[in-house]
Amino acid sequence: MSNNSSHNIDRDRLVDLYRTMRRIRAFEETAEAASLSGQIGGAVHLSIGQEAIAAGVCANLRLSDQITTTHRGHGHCIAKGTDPGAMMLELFGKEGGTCGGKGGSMHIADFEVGMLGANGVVAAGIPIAVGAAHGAKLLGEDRVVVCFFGDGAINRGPFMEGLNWAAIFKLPVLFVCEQNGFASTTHSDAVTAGAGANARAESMGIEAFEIDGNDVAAVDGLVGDLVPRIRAGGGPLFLSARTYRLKGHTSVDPALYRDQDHAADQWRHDPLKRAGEELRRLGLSDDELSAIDSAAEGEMRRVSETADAADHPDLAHAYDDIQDIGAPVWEAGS
Amino acid sequence: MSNNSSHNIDRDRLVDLYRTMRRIRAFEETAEAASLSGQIGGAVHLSIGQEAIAAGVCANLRLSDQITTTHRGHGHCIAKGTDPGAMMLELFGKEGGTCGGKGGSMHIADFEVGMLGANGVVAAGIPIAVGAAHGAKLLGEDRVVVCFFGDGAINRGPFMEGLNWAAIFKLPVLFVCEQNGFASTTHSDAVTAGAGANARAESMGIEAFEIDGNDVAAVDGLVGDLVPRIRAGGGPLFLSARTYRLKGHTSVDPALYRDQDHAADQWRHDPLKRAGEELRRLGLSDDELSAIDSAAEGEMRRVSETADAADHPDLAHAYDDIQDIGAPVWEAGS
Amino acid sequence: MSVLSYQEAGCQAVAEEMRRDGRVWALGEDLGRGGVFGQYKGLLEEFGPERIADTPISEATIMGASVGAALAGTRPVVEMRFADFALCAMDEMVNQAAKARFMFGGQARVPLVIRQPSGMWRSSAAQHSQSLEAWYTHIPGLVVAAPYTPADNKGMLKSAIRCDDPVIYIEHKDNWALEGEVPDEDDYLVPLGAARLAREGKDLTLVTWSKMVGVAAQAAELAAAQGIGIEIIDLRTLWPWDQDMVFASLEKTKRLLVVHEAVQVGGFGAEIAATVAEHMAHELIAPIRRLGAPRAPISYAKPLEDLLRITPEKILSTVVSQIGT
Amino acid sequence: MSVLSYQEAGCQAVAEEMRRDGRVWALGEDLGRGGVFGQYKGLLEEFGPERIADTPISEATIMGASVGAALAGTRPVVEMRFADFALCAMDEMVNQAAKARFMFGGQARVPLVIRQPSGMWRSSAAQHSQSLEAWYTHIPGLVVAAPYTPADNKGMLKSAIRCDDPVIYIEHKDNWALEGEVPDEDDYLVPLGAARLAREGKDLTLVTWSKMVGVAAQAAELAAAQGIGIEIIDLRTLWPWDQDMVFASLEKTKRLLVVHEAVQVGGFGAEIAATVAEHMAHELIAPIRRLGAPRAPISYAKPLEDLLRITPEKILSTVVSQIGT
Ligand SMILES: Cc1ncc(C[n+]2csc(CCOP(=O)(O)OP(=O)(O)O)c2C)c(N)n1
Ligand SMILES: Cc1ncc(C[n+]2csc(CCOP(=O)(O)OP(=O)(O)O)c2C)c(N)n1
Ligand SMILES: [Mg+2]
Ligand SMILES: [Mg+2]
Repeated sequence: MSNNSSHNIDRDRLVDLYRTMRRIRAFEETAEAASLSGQIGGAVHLSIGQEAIAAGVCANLRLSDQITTTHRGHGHCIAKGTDPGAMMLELFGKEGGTCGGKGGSMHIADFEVGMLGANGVVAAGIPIAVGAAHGAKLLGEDRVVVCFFGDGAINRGPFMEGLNWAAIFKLPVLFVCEQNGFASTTHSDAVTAGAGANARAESMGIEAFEIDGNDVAAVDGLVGDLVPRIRAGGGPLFLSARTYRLKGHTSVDPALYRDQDHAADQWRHDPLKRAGEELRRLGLSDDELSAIDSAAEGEMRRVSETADAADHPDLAHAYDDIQDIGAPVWEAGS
Repeated sequence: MSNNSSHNIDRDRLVDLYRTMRRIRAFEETAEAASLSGQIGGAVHLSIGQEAIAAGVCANLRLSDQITTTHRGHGHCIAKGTDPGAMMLELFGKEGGTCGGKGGSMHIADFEVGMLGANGVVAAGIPIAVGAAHGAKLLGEDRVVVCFFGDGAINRGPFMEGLNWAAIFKLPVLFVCEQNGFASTTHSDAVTAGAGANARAESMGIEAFEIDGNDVAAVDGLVGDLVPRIRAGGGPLFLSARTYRLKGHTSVDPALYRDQDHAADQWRHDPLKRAGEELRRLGLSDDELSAIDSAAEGEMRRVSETADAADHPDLAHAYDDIQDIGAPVWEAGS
Repeated sequence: MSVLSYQEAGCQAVAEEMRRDGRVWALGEDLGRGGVFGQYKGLLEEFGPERIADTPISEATIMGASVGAALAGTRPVVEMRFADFALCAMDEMVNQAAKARFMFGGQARVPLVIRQPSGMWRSSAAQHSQSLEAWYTHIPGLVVAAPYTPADNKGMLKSAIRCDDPVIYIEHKDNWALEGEVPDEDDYLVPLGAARLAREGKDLTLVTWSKMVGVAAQAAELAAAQGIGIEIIDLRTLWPWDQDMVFASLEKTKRLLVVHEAVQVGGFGAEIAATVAEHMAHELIAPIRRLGAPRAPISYAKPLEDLLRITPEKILSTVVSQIGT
Repeated sequence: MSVLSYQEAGCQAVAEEMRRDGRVWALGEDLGRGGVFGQYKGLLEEFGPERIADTPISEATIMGASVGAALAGTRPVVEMRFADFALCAMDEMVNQAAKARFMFGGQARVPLVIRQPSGMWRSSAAQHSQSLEAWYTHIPGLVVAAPYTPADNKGMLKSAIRCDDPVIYIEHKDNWALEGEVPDEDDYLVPLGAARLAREGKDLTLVTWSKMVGVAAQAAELAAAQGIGIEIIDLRTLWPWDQDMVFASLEKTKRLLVVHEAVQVGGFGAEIAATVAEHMAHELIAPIRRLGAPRAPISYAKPLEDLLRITPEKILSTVVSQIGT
C-alpha cells in the first residue's frame, strides 16, 4: 500500500514536527563538527536528511511506548524525548552521558522515555523490539514498540525471523524501514533481491505501507493511523520510508562512491527545507522559522560546550553494571 | 504458480521412479527396524511418505549436479545415486560407511555423486547449497544445485538470506521445500506467518511453484521443466512440495501430538501406493510390481545384514581428516 | 525430600518459579509437548501457551526476543534445545544479552536463563554433542552454571531464574534420567558461584562439573581401592568459580587434576590450571594435570565416540601418574 | 624488500594468490570499495566484481555460502569486517566449516580464510572491539592465525589461502597502518604453526601475539633499561601453537609471562600457562603469570577504555614482580 499524498496537517503540529527535525539536524551538525575536531572519539553515523521519519513517527507515540534503533539513531532518540545534553555527553564519552560514557553513539539508550537502545550490530535491534512487544503483551501493557532499521538490515536473517515472530504472536510492533539508498558504501538495491522490504513483510502476512520519508506531515499522518491499530491489538504493521542519506556513512566518509551530481541534487528534497516551505505556505514568517532554527542551534551549541567541558567518567565506576556476581573489582591505581 | 495436474509420463520412466521410491522406502523401513532393535545408535529421521519428492527431483539431475539435504535426507541420497550399502554402514557406524562412520545419518555425504552433505542444523544446508552454486558459477561449470529443506526451516534466518543471495547473484539453484506439515512435534502452520514458503520466495523475486509432492510423475514433470531453465542461467527457482510425514519425527517418536485419525488417513495418499496404482493403470502387472518391491526389499535386507556384520571403524583413523596441521595424534592404547 | 530425576527437578524449579513470579515464562521449540527431553513436561497444562511458548525454529530470534522481553520487564527461560544450536544465536547472546546492562550504563537488566543441553549422549555426532561452556566463561556479563545433581538442578535453576543477569545454564544430556534426593521446599535455592565438596580425600583435588562429577566419583572409588584419596570438587558454577574452595582443598592435597568432557585445548580447565599455577605453584607437590577431550570433532561411530570420552580408568591412570611423581 | 603497511601487505598477499590461482576469490560487505579498512584496495579493478564480491549484510550466508563454494572447489577469502560480527555466522563457522571435512569422512575439504579484524581500536565500545581468538582455538578443525608484522601478514595470509583447512585469520585493527619491510617475492610464505622469536632475552619469556607484540617490545625496552632481558615470542599462530619454541625459551629463562589483549578469563593465555604448568613446572623459578583484560565489556569513554588496555608499564610491573620473586 502506498501513501504519498501530502497530509492535511495543522500549523501548530507542523511547527512541532519542524522543531523536532531542526533539533535533530542541529544535534547532528554539532556532532559532526565535534567528530571532525576530534572531540568525539568514536564513529558517528549522522541521520542528516532522515529527520522526518524520526519526527513523524515518534510524534505519535506515548512516553510509555518504546523504540529500538540502530547505529544511526540520534534522531529517533531525540524525537522520543531523550535529552540531547545527555546524548552529547555520551558521544563525548563523559560523565552524565545517557550510558555514563560506557556506550557511545551506537549504544545510546534511555529507558525512562522508552528508548531501549541503539545497536552496533545491523538488524540486531529487530528481535529485541519484537521481544519487548512480546513482553508488553505478556504483561498486559498496551504499549506499542517501534523498531527502526535501515534498508541494509533487511538482508540479515534476524529481520525475517523477527517479522515472522511478530506476526505469529500478533505483537504490537511497528517496523520502520528507513530506505536511504545505502548500506555503508554499497547501494542497497545492488544486494537486495525482489521488490524490497514491503514485499518481504507482506509475504509474512504483515500489512506494509510505503511513504515519502522526507515529507514529515505525511509520515505523521500515516503513522497516526497505524499506531492506534497496533495498540488495539491488530498485530504488527510495516512502514517503508523512502529517504536519502545526505552525508557519508560516518562523519568522516566523503562518500565518493555516490554519483556526486545525484547526491548534491538530493538536497532539494531535504525534509527540513520542505517542511519549512510548507510552514511558510501555512503563514509562518521567516522570523518565526529562524527563531526555531536558532533556538535549536543554540541548544545544541550549549550542549556541545557542556559536553566538552564535562568530566570524564569516574574510573571507580568502570566495572559497575557488568554483573552482580563475578565482576572485576576496581582498585585505585590499577 | 501451482501445478497439480498429473503429468503424462511414460511407463518406463514411471517404473524407474517407482523403483527409486521403493528402494528409499525399503531403506527407511530397514533403518527403522535397525534403530528399534538398537543396531543403529543414533537418531534416524525417516522420509517415509516423502519419497516422491526425492525421486521426482533427482531423476532430472545429472551426476555432476549437486544437492544438499537435511536430517531427513536418506531419500535424497539414494535418489541422487549414493550406494545404500555405504549409507547403511554409515547409519550402523561401521567401516565402509559413506563417511567412515564419522557422520552417521545426519551427515551422510557422497561427493562422487554430487551429494554435498546432510546437515544436523536446520536450514544450514541452504547457504551451503547457494555457495556451491556460487562456486559452480565462478568456475564456469554448468551444474545445477538442488537444496532440499523442510517447512520448519523457512523460519530460520539463513533461509531468507540464502534466497536473497541466490537471487542477486543469479545462481543455478533449485530450492525444494518439503512441506510435510511438521517441524518436530510442532505443526508448521502454527509458527509460520503469512502465505508460506512460496510467498517468501516470490518476495525475493524468485519464481515459485507448488506441487503435490506425493505425485511422483507430477514432481518429475515439473522439475523436468525447471532444471533446464536454471541450467540455462535463468537464476534460482523455488518449489514447494506438499507431502506428509507418515511417521514420527524420529524412528522412536510415536507422534501422539498428531490427530491420529488424520494421520492414519494420510496413508491413502502414500506416494508409493499412488504410483503403484498408476503403473497398474499403465498396464504393469501385479507380479511385475511385486518383483520391484521384493528386489528393493531384498537389496536393503542384504545391506542391513552386511552392515550388521561389518567391522567398526579402525581406531587408528579416529583423528584422520580433522585438519592437516594441529590434529591430535592417535596412539594405540589411548 | 523426594527422589526426582534431574529432568523432573528442573521441571519443578521452573514450575515453582512461574507460580511465584508472573513475569517468568519459558520459550523454545516444542515446549508445548514438554520439550525434547521432557524438561517442560506438564507445564503447558498448568501455565498455558502464553507462558510456555512454542516458537518457530528461529534461534537468533528466540534469543534476541528474549533479550527484548527481559528489557521489557519479563524474566524469560530460554530453551536452546542443544548447546550446538546456540551457535545460531551467538550475536544475540554475546553482543546483546551479555552487554546490554553495561553498555546502557546500568539502566536496564537482562534477567535471562539460557538453557543449553550439552555434551555427548549417544551416537549424536559432531553437531549434537558439543560442550562449549568455556566460551561463555570468556564473555563479560555472563554467569555460567553447570549443575550435576538433581537437587542442584532444582536449586540452581531457581537461583538462575531469580538472577538479574543472563545465566548460561548447562544441563548434560546424559543427566536427565539421573535420580537423587531433592528438597521439596519451594524456597530451596542453591547459590550461584559456590562449589560443592562432592567427596573428601587427602591426596589429590579433582575439580570438575556436570556429568563428569559422576565419572570422577567412579574413579575415586577405584582409587580408594588402591589407597588413594581423591577429593572431588563439583564446581557447579563456572563463572564465577569458587576459587576459595579449590584453593583450600589444594592446601590440603597439594595436587590438582581438572577434568572436563569438553575439548581440552582452550577448555575451562585451562583457566583453573592457569589460576592455580599462578597462585599456588609453590605449594603443589605434583604437576597440575588436565583431562579433557582431544581436539577432534565428535564422531558418530560408537568406538570413535567412546575414544573421546573421559572414563574412570583414564582419570585413575592420570591420578596415579600424579601421585607417583 | 619494500616498506609496506600491514594493510598493503595483506592486499598484496590476496592479489598474488588470486593471480596464481583462479579459484581464489574474496567476498564480503563493501569489498568493491576496498573494504572498511582498505585491505582490498585496488583489487576490484584488477579482478572484477565476480572475484571481489560485494555481498549483502548477511554474515551467516557470507560464511555458509563460502563453505558451499569451498566444497565446490573454490577457495574463498571471507571478510567478516569486525570479529564481533562473526558472531552472526557462528553456526556456519563452527558447525559447518570446521567440521565438514571430518563429518564427511575426509571426502571434502573446506579451504577458507576467515578474516576477522579484531581488538580495541579507538572508542569503539563493546560491540566493535572484541578479541575472541580463544574461542577458535577450542574448536577442532580450525587453524587460528594472528600475525603482527607486515611481512607476516603477507606471508601468513598467503599460507592461509593455500591451506586446505579453514583458517581463522585475525588482523588487529590497530595494525593496519603499521609499516615494515616486506619481501617482494610472490612465493614468500610464512608457515602456519611456527612462532617467531621477536626479541632475545635471558630473564623471562614473554609469549604474545598480534598487536601486543609491539606493546611487549616497548615493555622490553623499559625492562632493558633496568637490566632485565625479556625474550619475546610472537606466537603468530595460536593453533597449532609452537610449543617447541616456547619450551626451548623457557629452558633458558625459566620464567613465563603470557600477554594478550583479550579478556584474561578463558583467554588463550590460560592454555599456554596451563600447558607450561603441566610440563615444565619444575623448571620454572617464578610463578607463571598472565596479563589480559579484566572480564569487562569494552567501554566507549576513553579513560574507561584505556583502563582495559595492556600497556608497556603494566607488562613491566608484572615482569618486575616475577623477577623479584
Ligand atoms: C551484522 C553487521 N554487519 C555489518 C555491520 C557494519 N555496518 C554498520 S552500518 C552498515 C550499513 C547498514 O546499512 P543500513 O541498514 O541501510 O543502515 P544505514 O547505515 O543506511 O542507516 C554496516 C554494513 C554491522 N554493524 N553489523
Ligand atoms: C538450528 C536448529 N534448531 C533446531 C533443531 C532441532 N530440529 C531438528 S529437525 C527439527 C524440525 C525440522 O522441521 P522441518 O524443517 O520441517 O523438517 P522435517 O523434520 O519436517 O523434515 C528441529 C526443530 C536443529 N536441528 N537445528
Ligand atoms: Mg541504508
Ligand atoms: Mg517439516
